[in-house]
Amino acid sequence: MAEIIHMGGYGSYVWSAFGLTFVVLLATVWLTKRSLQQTRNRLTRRLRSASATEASS
Amino acid sequence: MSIFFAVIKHDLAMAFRRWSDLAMPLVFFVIVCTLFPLALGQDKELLQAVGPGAIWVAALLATLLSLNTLFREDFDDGSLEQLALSEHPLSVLLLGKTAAHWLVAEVPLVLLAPLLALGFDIPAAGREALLLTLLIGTPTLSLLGSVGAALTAGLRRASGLLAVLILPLSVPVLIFGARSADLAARGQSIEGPLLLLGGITVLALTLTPFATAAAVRVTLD
Amino acid sequence: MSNASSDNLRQPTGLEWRQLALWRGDRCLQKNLNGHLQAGHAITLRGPNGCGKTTLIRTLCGLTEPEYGEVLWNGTAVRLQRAELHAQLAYAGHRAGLKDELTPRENLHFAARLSGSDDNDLAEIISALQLQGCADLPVAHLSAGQKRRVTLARVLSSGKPLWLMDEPFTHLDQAGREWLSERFNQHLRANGMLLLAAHQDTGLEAHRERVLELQGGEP
Amino acid sequence: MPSVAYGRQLDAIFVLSMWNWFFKLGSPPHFYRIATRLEPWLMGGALVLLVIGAYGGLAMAPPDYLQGDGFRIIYVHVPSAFLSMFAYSVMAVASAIGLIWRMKLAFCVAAASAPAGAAFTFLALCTGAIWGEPIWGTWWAWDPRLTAELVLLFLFLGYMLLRQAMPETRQADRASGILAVVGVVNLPIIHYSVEWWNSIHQGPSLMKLETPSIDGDMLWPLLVMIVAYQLLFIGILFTSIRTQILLRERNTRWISDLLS
Repeated sequence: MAEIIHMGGYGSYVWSAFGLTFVVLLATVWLTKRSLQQTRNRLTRRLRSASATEASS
Repeated sequence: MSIFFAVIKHDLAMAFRRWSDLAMPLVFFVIVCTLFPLALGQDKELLQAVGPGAIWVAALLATLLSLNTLFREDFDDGSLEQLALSEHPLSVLLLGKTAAHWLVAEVPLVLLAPLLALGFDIPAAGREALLLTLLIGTPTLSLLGSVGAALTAGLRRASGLLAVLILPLSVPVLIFGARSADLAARGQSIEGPLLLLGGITVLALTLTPFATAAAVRVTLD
Repeated sequence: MSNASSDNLRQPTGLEWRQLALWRGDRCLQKNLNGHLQAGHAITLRGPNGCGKTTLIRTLCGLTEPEYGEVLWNGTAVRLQRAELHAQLAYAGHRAGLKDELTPRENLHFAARLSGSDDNDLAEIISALQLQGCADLPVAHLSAGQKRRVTLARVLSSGKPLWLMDEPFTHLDQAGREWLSERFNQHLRANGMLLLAAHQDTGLEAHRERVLELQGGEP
Repeated sequence: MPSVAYGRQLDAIFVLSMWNWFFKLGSPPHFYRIATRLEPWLMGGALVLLVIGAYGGLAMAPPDYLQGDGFRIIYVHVPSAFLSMFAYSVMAVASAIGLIWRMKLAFCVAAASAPAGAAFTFLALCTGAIWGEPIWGTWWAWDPRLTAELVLLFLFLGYMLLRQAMPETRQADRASGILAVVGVVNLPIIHYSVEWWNSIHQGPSLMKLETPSIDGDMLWPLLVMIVAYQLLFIGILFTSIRTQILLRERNTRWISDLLS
């Protein structure tokens, strides 16, 4: 296990590269999905409030 | 074609009525060029090494500064609309305006560069190369800048946006221009890069007017 | 000969627009607007501020892209043959279209050059609009009214059959308005076309003018 | 002769069905449904392939005779560099289609691919710097490949800044579309000029970030990683396109049906 981490002296470089990649890709996916969800919620709220005013007026 | 020269004549007449606007990029260029010796000291070798590159970067920034208002006034006072509504192809009219701007704002810059090169103690070969590379390179900067100016003409709060949009695109011109001026200062022949620089300028001359026209139509939408 | 004329009939001349939808950002200003402007006629747009008069005029000029619908010039879509329409069109919008540093005469000369019309009756128009005094002053020194009249001079001397004007009567005094109305009537009698937005009475000949009321905008 | 005619008929049918498919795909509601259905598969497939590729690259591939285990960083650097270029091309082609045929969906694709492309470019830069550090002894030694990647990042940022600065979506689409097309024409010139700029470098010829010629056990993980990145990019793209479609079509009926 140790030599996997040691990676022939390059361990810190290889793992930091893979770690950074994992973090950035995850963040991109999560941010994109979150912005989709936020847009849907905002539009649904706008739609519901619009139909609500229609119903009340 | 005659409308092309009519637009140039019209713009030149207008530019000379407001010479203060012409002076501003030139003064900016001179000041930036004098900042380098102040920052780096009078060490001859250092200044000679930095000289061509510093002058090219200063010229690039001065160009972008003057391009910022290329279409902004015409957009605000409505003459850009009149150009877009004429029967003549819009790309030719805008090419005329860009050419007039190049003659008025860039050529003085190019002629001034060799003088400023004295401040960097650059040898004659280097100064001559500076003049040549700037003369061949600045049209591309103006053409690319005109696309950026057209895209940002209608925007109120986008002062630095033009530079951010156009600087990455002007990397090749800067590389071929500044590096070959530097090589010439060291006595090497710069036949190749000069031809490449000319090639880029011809490419820009043929393609960018259509992009500028399309950008103006978007701004006027 | 006959099919030529029937050909004309089938292919309508003048400016036509079908199912135009005009939007500004997120707001729909007008929906399925239809209309047809023929030689010798005028259309006056009336409606509250913000109802889309300016947007409609700019769309008919080909400056603004309609969100939906089509603008046709002599039967073919403007989008496909923009130069043909612009060769026949003169537009006066809210912006004067003049350079502040140059004098009215220089501005009008360049405008004539741009529209390819020889400015022979320019002198007559300048004097009619009482612009002789300031014809050689830089436009920057002119009053809003004078600037407005220089813009009008540009359209009147353009020699184009189709005039699209956004509130041409503003900044004009009573005499100026009457003179302009008469000038418009002359233009229409010479088989010209006119589309304008106006709040006041335009003074155009009734049988040539059609009013288009646009709803919406600020109540 | 009839076989030729018959062949031509087949081509016609094929072209028609392709055009019909392309045209149907061009309608936002249709694309929205397809994107919603395909997205989980794309993300899932990307995840699986990422794990396989990473394992292959980290454990199974033999160390490089020159760089030892340090070369394993190519399994994250090369795919992100490739995807950064791919994303910019997608953005430029979508913008061109949008500008020429006025297809709203094409502008949605262009707007969606910019953030993802910028993320991959940033990744390519960082992993490139990390990979170069042991070789050059510094994090940034102006390697031509990385310098071109940096300029590409500026192009992405410029695109996104212009899009933010334009008030109306429709104007933002067309203006940023023009910038993307002008940018993609300039991209090869930038790459060539950076290569030339590097070639006249007087200093000791530093080893460039060349991917060492690899085959067999070293190669397949790289291909798996590239396919994984591709799927991930398209998955992210679809999610982002759906957001763009919602923003642009929010006043249409099919959106109100969809959301209620």
